[in-house]
Amino acid sequence: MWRFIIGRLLQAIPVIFIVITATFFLVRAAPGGPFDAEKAVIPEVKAALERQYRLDLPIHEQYIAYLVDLSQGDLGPSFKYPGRTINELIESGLPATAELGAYALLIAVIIGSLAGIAAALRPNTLQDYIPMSMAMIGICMPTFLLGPILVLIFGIHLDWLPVSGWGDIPGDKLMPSITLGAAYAAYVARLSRAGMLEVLSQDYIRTARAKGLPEWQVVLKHGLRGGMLPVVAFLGPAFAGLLAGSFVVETIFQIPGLGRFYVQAAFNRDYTMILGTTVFLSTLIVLFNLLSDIVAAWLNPRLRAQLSE
Amino acid sequence: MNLLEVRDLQVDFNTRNGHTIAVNKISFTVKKGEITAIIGESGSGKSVACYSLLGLLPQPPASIESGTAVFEGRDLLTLSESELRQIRGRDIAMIFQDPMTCLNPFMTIGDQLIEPLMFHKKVSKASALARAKELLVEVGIRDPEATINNYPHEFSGGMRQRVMIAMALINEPKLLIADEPTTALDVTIQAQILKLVADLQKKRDIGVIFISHDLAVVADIADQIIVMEKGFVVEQGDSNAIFTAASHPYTQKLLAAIPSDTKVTTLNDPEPLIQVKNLKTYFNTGTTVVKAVDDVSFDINRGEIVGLVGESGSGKSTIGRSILRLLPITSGHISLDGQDLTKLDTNTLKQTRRRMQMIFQDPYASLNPRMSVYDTLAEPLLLHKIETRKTVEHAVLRLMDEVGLARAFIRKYPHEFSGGQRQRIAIGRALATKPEFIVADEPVSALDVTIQAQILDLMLDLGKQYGLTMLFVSHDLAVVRHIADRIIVLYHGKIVETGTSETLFNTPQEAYTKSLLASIPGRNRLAS
Amino acid sequence: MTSPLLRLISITLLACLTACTGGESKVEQGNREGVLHYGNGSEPQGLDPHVVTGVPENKIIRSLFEGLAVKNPYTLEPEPGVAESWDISEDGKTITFHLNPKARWSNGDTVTASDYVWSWHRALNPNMGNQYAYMLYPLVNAEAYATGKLEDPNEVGVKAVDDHTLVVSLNAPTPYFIQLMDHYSTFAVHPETVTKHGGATDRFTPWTRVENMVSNGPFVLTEWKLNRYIRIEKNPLYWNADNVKLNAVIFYPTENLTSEERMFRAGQLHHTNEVPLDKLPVYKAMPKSPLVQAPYLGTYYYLLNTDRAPLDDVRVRKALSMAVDRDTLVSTVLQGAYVSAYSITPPDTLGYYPPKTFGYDPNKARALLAEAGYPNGENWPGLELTYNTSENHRKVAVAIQQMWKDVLNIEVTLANQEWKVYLDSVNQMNFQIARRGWIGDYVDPNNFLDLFISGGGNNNTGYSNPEYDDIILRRAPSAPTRDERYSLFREAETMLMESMPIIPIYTYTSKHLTHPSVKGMPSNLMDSLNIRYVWLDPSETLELE
Amino acid sequence: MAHIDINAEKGTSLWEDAWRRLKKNRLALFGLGVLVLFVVSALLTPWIAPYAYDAQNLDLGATPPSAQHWLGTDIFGRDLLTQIMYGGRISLAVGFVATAVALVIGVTWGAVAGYIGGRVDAVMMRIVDILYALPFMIFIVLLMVVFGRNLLLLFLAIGAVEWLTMARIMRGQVQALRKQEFVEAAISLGLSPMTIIRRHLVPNALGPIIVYTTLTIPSVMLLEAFLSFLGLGIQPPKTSWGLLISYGAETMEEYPWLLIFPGLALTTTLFALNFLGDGLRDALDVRRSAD
Repeated sequence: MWRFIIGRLLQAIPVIFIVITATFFLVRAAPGGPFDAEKAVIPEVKAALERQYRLDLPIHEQYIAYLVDLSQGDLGPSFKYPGRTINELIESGLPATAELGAYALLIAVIIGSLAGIAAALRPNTLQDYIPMSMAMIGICMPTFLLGPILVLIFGIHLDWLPVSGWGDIPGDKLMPSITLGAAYAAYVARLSRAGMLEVLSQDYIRTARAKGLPEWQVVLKHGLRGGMLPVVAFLGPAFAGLLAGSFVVETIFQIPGLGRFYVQAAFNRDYTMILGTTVFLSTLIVLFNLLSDIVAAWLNPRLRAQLSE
Repeated sequence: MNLLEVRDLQVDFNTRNGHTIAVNKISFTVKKGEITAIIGESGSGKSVACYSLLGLLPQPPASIESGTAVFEGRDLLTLSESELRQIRGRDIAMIFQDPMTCLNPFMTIGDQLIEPLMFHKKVSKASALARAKELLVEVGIRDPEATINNYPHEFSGGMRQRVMIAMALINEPKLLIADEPTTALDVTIQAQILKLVADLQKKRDIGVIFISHDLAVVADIADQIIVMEKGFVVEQGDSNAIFTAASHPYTQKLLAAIPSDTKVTTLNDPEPLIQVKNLKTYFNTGTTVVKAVDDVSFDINRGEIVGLVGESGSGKSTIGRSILRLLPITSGHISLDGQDLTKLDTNTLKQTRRRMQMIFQDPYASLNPRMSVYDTLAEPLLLHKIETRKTVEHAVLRLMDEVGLARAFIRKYPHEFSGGQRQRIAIGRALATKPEFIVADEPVSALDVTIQAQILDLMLDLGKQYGLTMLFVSHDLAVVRHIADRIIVLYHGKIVETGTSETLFNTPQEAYTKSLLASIPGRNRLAS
Repeated sequence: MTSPLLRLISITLLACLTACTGGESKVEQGNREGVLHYGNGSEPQGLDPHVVTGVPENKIIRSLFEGLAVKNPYTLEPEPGVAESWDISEDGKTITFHLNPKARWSNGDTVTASDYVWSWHRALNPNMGNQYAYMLYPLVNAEAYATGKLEDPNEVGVKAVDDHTLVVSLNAPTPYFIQLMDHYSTFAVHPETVTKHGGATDRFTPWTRVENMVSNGPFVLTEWKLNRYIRIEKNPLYWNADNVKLNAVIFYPTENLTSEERMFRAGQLHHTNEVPLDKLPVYKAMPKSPLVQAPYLGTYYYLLNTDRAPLDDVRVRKALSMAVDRDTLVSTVLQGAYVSAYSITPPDTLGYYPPKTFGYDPNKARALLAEAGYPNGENWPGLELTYNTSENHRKVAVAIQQMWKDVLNIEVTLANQEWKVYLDSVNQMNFQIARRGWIGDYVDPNNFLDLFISGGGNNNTGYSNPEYDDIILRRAPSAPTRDERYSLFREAETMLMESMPIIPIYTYTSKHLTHPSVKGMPSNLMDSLNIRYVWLDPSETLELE
Repeated sequence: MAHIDINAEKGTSLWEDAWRRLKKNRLALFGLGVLVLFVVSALLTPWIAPYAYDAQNLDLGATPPSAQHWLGTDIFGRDLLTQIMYGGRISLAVGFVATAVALVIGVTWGAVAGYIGGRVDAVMMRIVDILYALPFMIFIVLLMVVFGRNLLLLFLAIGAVEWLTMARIMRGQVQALRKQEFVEAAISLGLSPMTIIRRHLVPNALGPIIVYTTLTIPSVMLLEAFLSFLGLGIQPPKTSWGLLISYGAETMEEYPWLLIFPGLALTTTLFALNFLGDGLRDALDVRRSAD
């Protein structure tokens, strides 16, 4: 197992290195610089700013300097927020995004798998069609639409929940989590339905029935683990993908998260922030892919045996 | 004393594709303390009949149209689902064919074993585990303390089937239904499991229904035999009576299908076509090296059929695949007609592949499910430019004639065929390139006995017609001696014994060969 | 098996919902406690007056710090801030500020004239990279020092005579100089605090953090939750603390207009930074509308690249401009949010009214285009209109595109660009027509008209007219009276509009939703907030019907 | 048996067969019908649209559905039905073409990686990881700078993003399939790896791919709107469903019809695609629909 984990982590090093290198040069190739503003910046001021951010150096020296800093865990100063470091900004945004993502996935997994299991138990009946149609809509309902609709209904007309904020007013975390989780719930529903259908047709389910177990025990004890495997495989990459996806939700609900940094950095040509978030994101992708493989192995003893070889 | 009395049971299937009667008004009785065997080919309705008793058939598409099945004074067919559940796993337990798929791969065998006990008898987990360990010992699993927390994949097929049996017996059922419990196992393991079932049945004095397609399997253990064909019971009676005086032609056919003759070698002029020298094929699993084939040398002469016999894991399939260059070998030489196959470049290898072909064990997996018969058979013909696009259809039809497939099936897909027909398609594909050498890897072990006989005959016929040289890989000595001129016995990647079929059968030299021979089912009864 | 679980979830949900309904809203609580909840548009880049550049920063910094003079929110006239009074010399080139001896830093230190000298040197220091350094360019030698041509900051025209007297020497009479004292780039910072946390001219020091900051305004920074809110509280050491009525202000980075409007409706904000255009009719129809709309010192216009055909022909430029029906545009698509503009300087810029040299005139437009060689749009080579991605820019562009088609029968294609790409296009003059907006830094026509001097950094049209340059750079600054100065500006502006290097479209307005309980927050041309005047009247309630 | 019409014995391809089976699936046919209707009306839009797509009536402004304007008008007084019809041209083209691009790249990439396995697989999949992690927006902005703005580029850009997941799914499928004996049989026949992938692996992996494809098309349509915001996509007054929906979302309270009708168009397409996709999957799965 450890061999496998270490092997995968070693593979990740060139991946992250290439991502950093490509991003470093891509952002500098993009038109518009971090100091371009509607009001023209005086050339001397611009030169002073570029000096402060080492942008006056030849690009390869900038690159090497960045790598040296990075190897010491220093992601550099922010362009957009002078006086703050990228490390500090990521630290400040991470908790909210992580929490939001965790709630969203929790909601996605609970609602999605319930719907998927319900559908798989009675395929091609209303109990299947209704949740699956909802899932179809859920997958395609963009968050920029779902968020405002929820706010209108529950925030304004019913006045049940606060329309924005994060940890300011009780209940203000609910709507953002649902908004972000909806699409994932829909995917989970489809995956768990397919997974459960597959598992429920297996011979060992018949064995369980032949033991005289009631249907719910058959489904929960014997079906669930196998049926949820595709969901686990999906969740790893999905959680890493949340960072980019949470931008819209964070904006709608005024959540102080990392997603806003990630997207706005690109708009602002905030070089260090783009790189910082990208390094962070690629690390997350690697880690969560690995994590989902480990969880899959934990769920599936056969896989576990393969990995421990 | 009658344990189960089934009267006029009829089970229908209603699907989009029509209405079929799977079980047609059958009646039979199972007595306490006896083994009742139900024999029939796939599709005869033998399993459906038993599953319907326990409510294990999905309804729809199945529907029980009529009948009664009285078990201990209650009609199983009229019980509610919850009442049936009380009986399932408690009074009536089941063992299924494939222990590979019938145990939950995600749970330890301990957890699976104690489940029926805890559910039906409400005993504590500790005492259930204690009972489970006792039973594991009883079914022949040593050191249950260590193995009870293992997962199914950590056991061999035979061990898994023992676990299944323990699981079925843990609630001391009055009736045990065993559905082809040995079909997926090697002959040696089959013999052990058969003995175990018979022993346990005697010791506990319970009723057993033993479902099989093979009369030979039940020959030694069955008290009663029921023969089913196409949903009907065609014959039933005392085991001795069936074996000695079967009246129905179908039963006679089943008896005749049991391979029992030995091929007499007629080859005069040995000229080696295939030469294997010091072949080693190892598999590296990361931490350990498995020596699947360990220094094996043999020749196969032109026109000869060589049987390669051994248990699972003996390396017999690996040898076949190594010769065909489907697996990378570790060292050694393989030559076809003097040409060293291990030293060919990709292009020459592609040309050479035309001369050697393979027939696989599982006709379900070896045919591309999304290719029709036409596509499957035309592919090699077109690939090796044996036929042009214009003439290929005719060639395909001719090939179908040769392997005994009706021409009308040309656009059908593999799933629409029975196992035997599928294997005919696979044989047709192998023959399409007019090869000189064929590796047949357990080509009949997944088939019913009657079909086995047909396919073996087909292979013998075609072999003669095409002048084929063949390596016939099997775990079943009875099959091999029917078809092979010479037999190689393999054990743990090494050759144990070689000889013509006749000599090997009549005067086996090695102990291992002897034990293989001893495990041929029904040997005693059929010999007498 | 699903039903018990579902029930459990719905119960939890319900419990959570009931827990948060029926409570007191933030606004109600704020009214009770004297806490203003203020929608501030976006997260400030920082709070160092010599580093930041934006409007959201402006509102916060001007609540934390105080300039030498501040603006009266009702009249925009300067009134005493840190300086009790100031004297302007006869020639207008020397200003003497008399600092209020009661002015204190929030750590108790007295605000001294030398603090200003130190701070202005800092603001002008080239290493600082202060983008608003030019606000101090009226000072003698300021520009030379800021651009590195002069090494010694002591030659800059600012001197501390004593602790409470600051003398400023100007290059030329600068009538709007006092106004600039309310701009954050001219604010003083506390030298010891800045140097304690880093170099004097270091952009990256943490001296503006809550735990470090020392300021001299009516409020002090007490909480800064990045991207959540900034809380400031009343500064007891402020010299005029008795007249500060609010106890605290919370600024929210309300980036999303729709969300901001909903926060207001849900009682989470007293004041919004903006109002979505399409909401205007709804709010305007309310009898007790919270909508506050006022002209704003800014102009929305299209840059015309006069270096490229066919826009190198003044007749084409004029035809395009005259074919735009600004009144219809403003009243329909823009929901009456803005005011039609026919010149670059907004009307009533401290008494200045720009000339109106043309109007919507389809016939004349067609005639001009025909003269230029494109009668009824024939031979039209095509044009591209570039704008940065935004809902409003798109609306304006789409409507004007159709007007040009209807009136002149010409095709103009639209090209929206991502913000930085657009800036790059405009700066490189890589466009034909491009959208542009200019918000005044201070209330004076000069701030708009000096955009179009030859080679000006914000000219971006290729317009170059020595006569125009002469008026703006030489004659107007030395004009003896305001009237004479304004008439020179009018002359220049007429000249500009005759050449039409830009198509003015509308004058901005500020639009806010303000809770009726908020008092002392009048609308004004600068959209200037003077937090000292603001108070909350809990008896007022919001009626959104 | 001997006198069978030779035509009846003629071999048919998988696709002909699938079509035969698809024709029996009413829901799938309905989905196909809707899609065909949409495509045909998109093709005919310039002739059948009730108004010109850029005809404004600023004084009219946004009005709810009426006899003159069946689906109402937007703030420019433009007919919404016309907008949706013209938008459909763009959205359907983007949806289908970009998805096709993603499909071709993703399926090929995933199949090759899964089939070859080992180091090649590891490298190919790490490349996918890298592309996942690169900042997408910067990538798009650069594309625009290098190649300028055009619709074909938009298709390619979207395709270039969407294939990543497709490749992963395909790889998983192929990994499971390549251990099957029919692949071994194909090797022993002497088929080249590419032929094996094309003839034996891809058709058997189509099920999940088709399902994912039907989900990709609508999300691609929405992605187009985002790219248009970045300046890569289409420019006003041309429009698309994605753009109409995002504009409509801004004014969902004031002018709900501007959101509802474009949303309906997209949702209908989505369901039609889903019915067709499920039907196609079943039709291609020769085992499932035995007849």
